[in-house]
Amino acid sequence: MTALQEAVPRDAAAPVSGRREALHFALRNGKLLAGAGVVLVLLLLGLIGPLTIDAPPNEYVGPPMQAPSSEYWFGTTTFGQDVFAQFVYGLRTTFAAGLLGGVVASLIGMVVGFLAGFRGGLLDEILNMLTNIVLVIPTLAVLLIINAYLGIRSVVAQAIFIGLTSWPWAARAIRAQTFSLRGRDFVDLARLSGSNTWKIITREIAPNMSSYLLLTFILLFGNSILIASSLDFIGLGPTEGVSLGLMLQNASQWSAMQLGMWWWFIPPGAGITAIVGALYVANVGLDEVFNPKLRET
Amino acid sequence: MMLRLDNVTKVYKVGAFGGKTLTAVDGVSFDVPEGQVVSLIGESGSGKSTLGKMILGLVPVTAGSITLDGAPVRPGKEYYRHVQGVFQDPFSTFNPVFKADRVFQLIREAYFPAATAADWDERVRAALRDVRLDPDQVIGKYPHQLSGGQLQRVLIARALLLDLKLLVADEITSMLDASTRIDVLNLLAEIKGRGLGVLYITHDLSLGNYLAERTVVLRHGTVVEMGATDRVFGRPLHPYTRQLLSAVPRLHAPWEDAEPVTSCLYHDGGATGGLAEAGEDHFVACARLEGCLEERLGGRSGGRLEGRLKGR
Amino acid sequence: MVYGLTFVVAVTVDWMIPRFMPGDPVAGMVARANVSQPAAVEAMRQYYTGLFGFDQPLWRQYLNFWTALLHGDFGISIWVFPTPVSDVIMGAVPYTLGLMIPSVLLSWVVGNRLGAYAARRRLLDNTVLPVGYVLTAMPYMWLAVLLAWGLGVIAGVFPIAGGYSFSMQPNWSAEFLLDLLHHWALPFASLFLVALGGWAIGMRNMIIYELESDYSTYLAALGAPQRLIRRYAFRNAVLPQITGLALQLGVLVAGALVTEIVFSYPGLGSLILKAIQNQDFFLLQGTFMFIVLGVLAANFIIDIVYVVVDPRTRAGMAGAQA
Amino acid sequence: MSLRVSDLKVHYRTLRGDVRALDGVSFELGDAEILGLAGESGCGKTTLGKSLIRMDGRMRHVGGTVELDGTELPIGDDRRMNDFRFHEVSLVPQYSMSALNPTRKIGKMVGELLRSRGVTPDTAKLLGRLDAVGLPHEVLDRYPIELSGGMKQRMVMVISTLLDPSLLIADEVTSALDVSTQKAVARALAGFRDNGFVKSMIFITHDISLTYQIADTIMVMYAGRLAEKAPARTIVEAPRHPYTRMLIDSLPEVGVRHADRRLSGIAGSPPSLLDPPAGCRFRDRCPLAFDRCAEEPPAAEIAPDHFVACWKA
Repeated sequence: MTALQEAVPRDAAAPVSGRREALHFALRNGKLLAGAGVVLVLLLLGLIGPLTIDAPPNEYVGPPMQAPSSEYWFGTTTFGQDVFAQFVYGLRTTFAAGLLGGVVASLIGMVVGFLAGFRGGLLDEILNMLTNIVLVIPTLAVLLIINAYLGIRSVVAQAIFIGLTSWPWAARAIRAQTFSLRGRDFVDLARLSGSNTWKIITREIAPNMSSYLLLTFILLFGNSILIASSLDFIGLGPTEGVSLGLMLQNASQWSAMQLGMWWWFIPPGAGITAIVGALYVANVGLDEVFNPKLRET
Repeated sequence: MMLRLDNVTKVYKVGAFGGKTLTAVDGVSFDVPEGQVVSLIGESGSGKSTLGKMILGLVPVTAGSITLDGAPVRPGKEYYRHVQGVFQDPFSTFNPVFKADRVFQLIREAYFPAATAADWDERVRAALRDVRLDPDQVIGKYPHQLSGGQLQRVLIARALLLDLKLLVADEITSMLDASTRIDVLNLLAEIKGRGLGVLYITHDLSLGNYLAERTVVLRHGTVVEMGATDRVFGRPLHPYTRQLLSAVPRLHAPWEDAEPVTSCLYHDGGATGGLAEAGEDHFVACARLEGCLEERLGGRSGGRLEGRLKGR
Repeated sequence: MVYGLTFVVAVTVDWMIPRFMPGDPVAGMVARANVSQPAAVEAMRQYYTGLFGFDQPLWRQYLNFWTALLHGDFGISIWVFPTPVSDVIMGAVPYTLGLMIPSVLLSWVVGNRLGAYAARRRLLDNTVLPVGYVLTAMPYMWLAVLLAWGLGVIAGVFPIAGGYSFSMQPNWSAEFLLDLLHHWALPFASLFLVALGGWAIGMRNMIIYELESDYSTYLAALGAPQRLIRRYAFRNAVLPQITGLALQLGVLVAGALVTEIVFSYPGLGSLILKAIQNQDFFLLQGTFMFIVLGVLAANFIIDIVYVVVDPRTRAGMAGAQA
Repeated sequence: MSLRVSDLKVHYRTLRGDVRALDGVSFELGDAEILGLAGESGCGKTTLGKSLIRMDGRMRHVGGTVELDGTELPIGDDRRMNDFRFHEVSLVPQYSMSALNPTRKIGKMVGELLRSRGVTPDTAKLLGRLDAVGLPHEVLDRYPIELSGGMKQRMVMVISTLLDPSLLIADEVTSALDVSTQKAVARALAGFRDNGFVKSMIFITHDISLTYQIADTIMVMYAGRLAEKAPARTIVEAPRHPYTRMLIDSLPEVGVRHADRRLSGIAGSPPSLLDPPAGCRFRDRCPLAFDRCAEEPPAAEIAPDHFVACWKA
């Protein structure tokens, strides 16, 4: 890297801005495009699909145990529910749970990470301890207890609790990044320009790691989807409505597997895998866009 | 204007929960008068950068005092109106995601919110011209599109926008090429003519010698020798200064060996009381100064020394 | 230190939740327990009231909770009333451990090898990487369902439910052990596969980073063979993976729980499902405490292993930091 | 003649095109000679050093040859070049502080490295070399983290020269060091040559004053080309290339004061090597430039062992 920098004199004749350069590579990064494409298609399906379906997803609309046909694209359940209808509604819920859980976890992770990394000292040690405690406790087990007792049955509450327990690694990562940025001279220069801590974090450090924050958020997003579907599967999901995880639970509970009703349990699992996998792949692509070191020449 | 350091000490806490301590700066006293360049010379671990950061209020002082015109350092907007710094690595001083001229924008927001856009633009351009930059070549560029020398000048221009009394220049040329660094140094010499003091922190003796009226040599957090530059470098007394001088690679003269530092009693653990005056504007930390001088200079000047203890 | 604190926090959460939830916990629980015999209802009511000890001050309740806990007393199960919760859990733990320990360790070892092998080898990299991403993105239960359906229902090679055949009684005969193994295979495989993907990807990225490090470059400049450079890189890349193992434990436990549910495997996961379905909160709480303890213990062991394996921490401990 | 480099061209592949980091450099290096390679960032000195031992993935050998002790080095062929590395050509890198595997004891690592190159470790020789640089024998039983920066630097010097290579490339080895350590390291390197641990050496640095202290010959590069090459004294005292002259004049010596004599730098900056202009590359910054500079000046030998690439030399 140093050799290359040395060999390439900083070229004043080629004013390619950082952002435009990122866009340039983003549009040429196959992984990013493919990943983002899959997520977008599924998101649109989840947003638009329900509008085309008249009956609520759990309504018994047709004959039971139908294999996929032109009428029921994904077939029907043991009770005659339309699996496709459940799938598109489930996508909605799953996206909502992932997004909300990801946002909550990112926010907590950012606050803890920025404060611990930037202020250091005793605050850092206390926050670090807190992070480690939440990190070590098995998330699912805590959620089990909380959900079981408090009887959380709405998607929003479920997502918030997921967010409240899945922030620690994000906080750790952001803390490490902040810590290394804090030592940069531009932080000192901002101080010498009369900026206070809040202003330095929001206007110097956060913009500098915006790409990193985006990557963190995407991973938390995918993570929340996986946790939410596990909770649903155990039977601690939202009681009303439908989600991909609940579909899996129903399929498993009513022996879809033994009855050979593959159309009942394949779509929801494939949907989750596709969303989370696409998020991961897009994440790798984004990383390559932001981090020139990873761009293969 | 006068910056005064009096017995400044910095102790860092290291280890988990601050279990151990590390004394980075230990009882340092010197002045930076207006219109002068003072160079602070030391190797890595000498505490020179910590001193710079303490003067800039970026690191709190453990003991002793730093005063500007008699008033103690109070980091904040008012203090930074008069005291500014330029750092070693220009590419780290600029936030890489923003354009380079954002450093001016920050100054405007904090100190000149009332200035009109046109007025401010003219002021920035004038400051850039003062540091021999073509404003059109700098404004609107990202840091990576400018050279290290250009960036350091931008930072000096930024400081000049304020009502500056003291500039702390911490190793500002060490990342620059030989052919560009000398012009940045010349710039420092020029701006002192505006009546402000410059503290030039460096590990490079020849650069300090070129630029500064006064020199402070630092070792392991304490001053070993200080005074007028021509005396400190023209007639170095402390063995450490002599060793440093002999290690500097010169053109036209091959390396010669100086007596190793350990040959001095002081470094064998002999206690010292502080800095002794060895001549006009020349102070040395050496308890055996008189004896040493007589041995070295053959009694030519040693006898006239008062050996008066200063400081602690 | 952290582990101790974590334990305290976990216990406190466990204690707090039933106490501060809205409504009367005893009445709610007895009502939800839905037990028909009046004698059982009365026994439970008395038991709950005594256990929660609402007549005592809060700090006293908290202290009692700890005392009971330290005596291994998690209360009495409702689902299989009146068996003590600790006995129910102890019956399930061997199955969960038998499933988790081999799958976690094996997936870690194989995943690391695979990732290291794939790194910087274009062809392999192009297959291992996508497969790895798909595997980590899969919900555990879905892969379990797929395996059960494919290999169990369609191919009929493996049983898809239970820890052993209904027709058998647990004993030490070879026949029973084989049957056990037969039932164990699919849950093991699904846990192993999902975890494998994550380790392989992590190792691949880590190795690439190490291969670009200064010591690798130096060795290459001195003409050292790729084999030596890769061996060094692997050793150094494994260290962060050990930490990764500790961080992933929570996720792995969650994966094991849902996998067990899919296969009705008689471990803690199935226990949790039963507890939830039967509103057996003591069992749920007990299982929770047990999982937390297990994860903490595993973390502790990993920490010790790390210190033993990494010469830098060893050197640092000897106080020889240069 | 130990090393003969003829018209060497090495380019860097970048997204914007090829950067001609090394664009036709020729020189010779005699037995027991220390060549100081000096120049500013981007002049191609590090690229030259890397080309002689191991090019990184982005570098491409475009033209020219390198001959060591009469054998042509296959510098563009990573695999065939391996036979020469360590045995014939060796390197003390810029990153000596992090060049040792952090999780291996140093002695064990050295043994494994030697055996991997088909050499039986010679303990007596290794210990002798440690003595020569003043390292205690115990370092072999330590991990790199237990050594100070200076010790690591010396350890790397010992490892790199263990097979008595014909050519040692020392790339900016002293730039991160304090002046007193710098002096010790530079002298130790010169001692390696004096003791015959290495036959000849290329000492790469941006600091001409430092090169002058230990090099027999100094070669000054500018924008991927050779500007001037001459015995060290000549470069410092009677430089002929305008770039060398201005560069030397910009160096403040101990004793030179701003108040007495104002030095000045070189205005402007080197050309982009992505698409360098034809002719002399210093033309735009040169006060002596005239029409003919639009043609590329050859490196002419204007006096014995004194090469200058300038029409006005």
